[in-house]
Amino acid sequence: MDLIWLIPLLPAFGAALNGLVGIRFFSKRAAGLVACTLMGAAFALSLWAFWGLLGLPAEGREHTVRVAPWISSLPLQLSDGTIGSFDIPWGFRLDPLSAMMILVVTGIGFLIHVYSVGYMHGEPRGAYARFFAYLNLFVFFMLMLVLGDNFVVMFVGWEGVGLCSYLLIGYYYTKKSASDAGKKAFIVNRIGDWGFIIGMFLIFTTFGSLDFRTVANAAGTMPVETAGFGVVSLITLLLFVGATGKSAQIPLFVWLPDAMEGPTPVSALIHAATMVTAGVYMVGRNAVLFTHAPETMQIVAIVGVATAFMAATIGLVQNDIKRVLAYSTVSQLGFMFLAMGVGAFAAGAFHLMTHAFFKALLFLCSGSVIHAMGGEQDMRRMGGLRKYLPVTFVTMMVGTLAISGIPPLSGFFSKDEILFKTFLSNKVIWGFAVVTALMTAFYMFRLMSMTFFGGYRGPAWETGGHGASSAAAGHGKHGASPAVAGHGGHGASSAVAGGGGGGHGHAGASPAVAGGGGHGHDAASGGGHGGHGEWHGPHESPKSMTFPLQALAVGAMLAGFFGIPAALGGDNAIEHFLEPSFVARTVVAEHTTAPASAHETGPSAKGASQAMATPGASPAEAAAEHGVAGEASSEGGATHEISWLGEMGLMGFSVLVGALGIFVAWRFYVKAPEIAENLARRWAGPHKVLSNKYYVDEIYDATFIAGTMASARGLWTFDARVVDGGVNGTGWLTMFSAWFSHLIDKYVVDGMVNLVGAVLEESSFVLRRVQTGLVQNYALFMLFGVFAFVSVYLFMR
Amino acid sequence: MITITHYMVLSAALFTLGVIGVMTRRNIIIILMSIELMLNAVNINFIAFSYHLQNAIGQVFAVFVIVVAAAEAAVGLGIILAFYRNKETVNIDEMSLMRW
Amino acid sequence: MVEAVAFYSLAALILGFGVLVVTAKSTVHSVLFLVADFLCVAALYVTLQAQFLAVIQVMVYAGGIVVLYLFVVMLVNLKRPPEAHSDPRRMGRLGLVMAAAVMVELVAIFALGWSKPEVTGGGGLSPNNVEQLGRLLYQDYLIPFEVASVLLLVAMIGAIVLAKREL
Amino acid sequence: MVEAIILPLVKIVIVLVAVLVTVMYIVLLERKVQAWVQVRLGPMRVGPHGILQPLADVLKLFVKEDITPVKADKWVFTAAPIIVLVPALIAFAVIPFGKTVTLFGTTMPGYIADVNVGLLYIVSVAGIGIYGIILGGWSSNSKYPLLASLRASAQLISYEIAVTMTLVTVIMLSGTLSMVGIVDAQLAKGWWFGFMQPVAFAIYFIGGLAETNRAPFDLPEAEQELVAGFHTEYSGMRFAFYFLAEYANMIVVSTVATTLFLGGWLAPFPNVPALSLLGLVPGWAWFILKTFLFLYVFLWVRATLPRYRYDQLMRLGWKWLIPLAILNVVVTGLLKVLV
Repeated sequence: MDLIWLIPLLPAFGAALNGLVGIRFFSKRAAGLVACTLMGAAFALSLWAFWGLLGLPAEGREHTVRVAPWISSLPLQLSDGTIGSFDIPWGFRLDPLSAMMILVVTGIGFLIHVYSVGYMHGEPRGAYARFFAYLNLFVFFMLMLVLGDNFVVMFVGWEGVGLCSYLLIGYYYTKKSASDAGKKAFIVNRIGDWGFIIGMFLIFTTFGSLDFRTVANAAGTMPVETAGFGVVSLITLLLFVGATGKSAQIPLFVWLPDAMEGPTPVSALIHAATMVTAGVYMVGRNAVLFTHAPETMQIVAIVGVATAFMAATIGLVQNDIKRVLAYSTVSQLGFMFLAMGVGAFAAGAFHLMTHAFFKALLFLCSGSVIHAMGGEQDMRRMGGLRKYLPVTFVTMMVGTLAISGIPPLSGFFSKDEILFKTFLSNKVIWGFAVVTALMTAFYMFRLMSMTFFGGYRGPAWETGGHGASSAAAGHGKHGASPAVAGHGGHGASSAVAGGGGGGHGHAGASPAVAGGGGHGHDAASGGGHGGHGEWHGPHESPKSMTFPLQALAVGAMLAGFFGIPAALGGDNAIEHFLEPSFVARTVVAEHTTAPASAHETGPSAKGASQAMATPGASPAEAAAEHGVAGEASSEGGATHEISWLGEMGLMGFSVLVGALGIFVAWRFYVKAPEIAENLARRWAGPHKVLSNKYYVDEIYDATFIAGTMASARGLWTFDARVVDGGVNGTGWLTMFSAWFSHLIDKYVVDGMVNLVGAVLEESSFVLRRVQTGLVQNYALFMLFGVFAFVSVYLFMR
Repeated sequence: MITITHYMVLSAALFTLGVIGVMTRRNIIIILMSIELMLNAVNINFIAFSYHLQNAIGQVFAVFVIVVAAAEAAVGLGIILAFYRNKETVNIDEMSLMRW
Repeated sequence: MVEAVAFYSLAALILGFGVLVVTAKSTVHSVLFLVADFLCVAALYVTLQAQFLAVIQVMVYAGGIVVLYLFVVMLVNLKRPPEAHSDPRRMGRLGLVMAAAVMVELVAIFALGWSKPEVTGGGGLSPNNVEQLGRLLYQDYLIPFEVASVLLLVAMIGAIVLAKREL
Repeated sequence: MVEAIILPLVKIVIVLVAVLVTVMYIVLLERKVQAWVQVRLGPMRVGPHGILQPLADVLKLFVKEDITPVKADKWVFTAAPIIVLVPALIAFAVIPFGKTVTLFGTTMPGYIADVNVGLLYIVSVAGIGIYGIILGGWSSNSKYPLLASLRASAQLISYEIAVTMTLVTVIMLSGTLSMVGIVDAQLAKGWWFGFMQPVAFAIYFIGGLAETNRAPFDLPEAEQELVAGFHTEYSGMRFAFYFLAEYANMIVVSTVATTLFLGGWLAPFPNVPALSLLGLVPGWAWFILKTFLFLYVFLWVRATLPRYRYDQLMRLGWKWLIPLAILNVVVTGLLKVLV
């Protein structure tokens, strides 16, 4: 476990290799190989570290490695007047939370790297290496972020991932929209980072340290700010601002949808699985602080649910497959923050993990679809792909079910946990959350059905003779014929390639074509989609892409079982595992079990007791209770205000909701597509608003950006008029004085110089006779001198 | 009995020879050699005194004089070569480019 | 007795060769005489208990510097006699006279007696004084020694710069 | 009186004769060695196995006509060979040939003179030898000799620096300039300086080859380029002088090397009791043995190595040997200070 510092370094090395050498010299194969191997190594290493961590006693699961000092002890004054030492080491800490995170980052990262090898193969060599360099660099920073044992190291990662997301969103920098999106993401993040930085300053001045553990312990001894809005609340609020920036919460969520301009693996890795969850991770990392600031918790919860709801509503009507996923990401993040807000940190983190799995899966599947459609992203031009992309279809279905919260897939457990905790803390928020869940299920299945079910609505592709016409005829009609046409086309094309006649094309309908189809498909996937040049119609993706899909699908199915809630007879394993990361502790070794620790450390016990004392406690206290008191959740539902039955009921209800959403979506988009259009027509107004994403971008343009522009123009005018005026004035002054001094120079100084010159000239006219230019004559004069001296000596002897 | 004076007279004579060489010859190489003669005269003085004062410091300075002589010869001959390359002569009377 | 013989003979040789150096027609001959002169001077040093200096004299002067002169003499193979043209404004004669005058004055000083410096001990001059010399050079006169080495370095570079046709 | 005048004179005579005879037979030896290396027999006619060949050569040189070119500078032309030969011979004055022994009640030192600056004396005397070469080349007023003499002298001066540097290291080790002192120092240290200063030894050997214009550095006599080097115009006795001087110089280099690096007259490992019976062999025998070892290597090298090109020669001298030698001095100094 002392080697954890190596985990970030491996990808960093890969990035250096690809970025410095690779862009110039590596073949695609080499570049991909380097990136993937190093990621694999990092993954293996993190697994090993994780294993080591499990080896430790439950409460001792925390291991800090100080690689080197970075900023060594600057004396700085603290808020209480004492002088603290600002001392930042390059420290890495492995504890349950970060362990989970590194597993997610490296594991999913590894799969996505593999996926990218196939997905990006169309890129030119240099760009290919560049892509992998960026990707590795991102992973490096992400690992710094999660492993850092103090705010500053975390912040390094924090900024780094921002940078990488900028680079990767703008990966197709020749595309204006892409580079704009990159800038947007970067700038919006800046706002969040501002909050984060201020928060850091405040933390240091308050606690005199930036080490997470120290801060947490220090905060643990402070009273819970139930009454007033104290310094801790302020800190947490600022940190939360940072989180909203990184994790795309209201009001800073606008960048994430645009971020979909980047390559799909990037969207999967950065904008679904890892980076955007950094905010959540950060909140969880400072759970103790947050639990001591109920008001902030409240805000977090509300913002979270609002974001979830809003994003979901927008997701309902989007047509770009990736944008739908983007908005669903935003809304899932909203769920996580909701969890954080109601104090269910473990649940939030749990959802983070499961979400990482199924959302990455979904994105990669969408990538596969886009790949298959030759770059087409609009769902209205897809449909019926089920036949062409069997693997993608199945895996994506798994992902969709997972996100819709259908048991026993992973999404169910995590989301249900969140809903449950929310229900305990605040019914209203719970209501919104449930509706959001419903909508989630709905739009996800809308996506599925528009993509995979129904008839093929996509563009025609070049085929052999008869196949083409039938394909053209088949469009828009029932879904079978285009499929056949497609097969015919495939067969024909391959046949043409093989030198056969159009016969295959004719036989398109006959079952024998399956071979032809497969044949053609091979041809297509082999030479055909090199660089998406000519497009042979939808086709399944190469192995390197489908393998990650399957792997992630398995993950999405099983990830849930880490956290089977007590109600279902499981012990909430992940929650126990993560608990130590969220509570304040003085010394690890001193106590053995979670409840004990909870009782000893003052504030947590206090929070708990309050919760016990007053039933129907305020959400804040409830939050405090759930956040801190380890025993509450560890003893299963028993101590909650509601019974086992109630919990089961809630569970069933949420499942029901999910199912309902699915059914509706199926009804609308598979059974009778016209319904959807009718609805859209009837509710034209809201539909417009939604499909324009509540005009948020426009509002921002109108207010902030326009405002900035205006102020800039004003400043420019000031500069042009006042500052330049002053400069010019001085210029004139200088010129005048120069002219004056020039007069003096000309007549006084030069006069003297000329005088001297004249005198010298006259005198030298006489004296130069001496200057014969004969060395020996000069020597002779010296000799005269010698003679003089010697004679002086002679007579004065 | 040889006294210090003998040596001084010797060195004075040698020095004068050098001076005469410098004064009368026009071949610059020979002039340089005459300068070497003078330096040797100086050295003779140093050594003689170090012997008669029973003090080694004189020899030390003789060493320095030799060093200076070496440097002077190197640079001087370098100049002569450069000059010869330009004017095909070593006659000092033709090295009067700097007169009026 | 022996000392006197040695001195007078050596002095005669030194001065004789000196005259030849100054008067020799051919430059090469004059160089040869210069070498001879130096050898005699070295011999004189030996009589003055300065063996080290004597050897140095032979090594540096005879073995080094004068070889340099010889090289230069051979490098400048002259088309016409070196001292053909003589500038009318040269006052060679006057120089001769002045030199003689100075000589006379000096001899006069020696003859009329002069304030001899009294012997300042300096620990005496051991007959085998190489170590003594070395100690003086490297302890009391270390700085001048280093300066001298720097001077040599500079001279070397200067000579190269001057003599090299194109740099 | 005896010890002051007679003894030195006797020794001088002995040494001179020995050197001259050695020279004569070195020539024969050289021809023989080369013949053997090239699987020939070498001179066989004059006397058994050509033993008397040298005498024949000498006779030839004596009776040959002694030509002086018309346009040559007579005096210098005549003086040059002498100027070469004399230093080569007087260098032997300070070389210790053996232990100081006592014969007939008179102590008989194994050297002609023990000057306290013996080493420098040799160096400076060798320096004088250059004049002979330059002047010989110049005075014969012919282009090949001139070129050769310039080459030779340049070569000599270049390599003299490196060689002198190596001598400096030896001086640093022994702490004296006297040849006898150096040998005694080796006896005291128990190590020949050849073992303590392998680098210096190597450099000295190479420099020695170059200074004596031996192969592979025999450019001044490169027949292919300039007829026979600086003594092209010489013949008869004067040529014999050059010839003599060259070989005498070889011997000087060898003897000096023996004295400095191979412990002069010392038996090998004098301080190893096991080898003490080597001490029974008289010192001068060891000395001669070592010297001839050296001379043999000279001949061997000539028979083995091809000739250098001139620029290669200069590069070797200035860019390799001199820096190496200086480095060696520095290292030796450091070791002396540290160890």
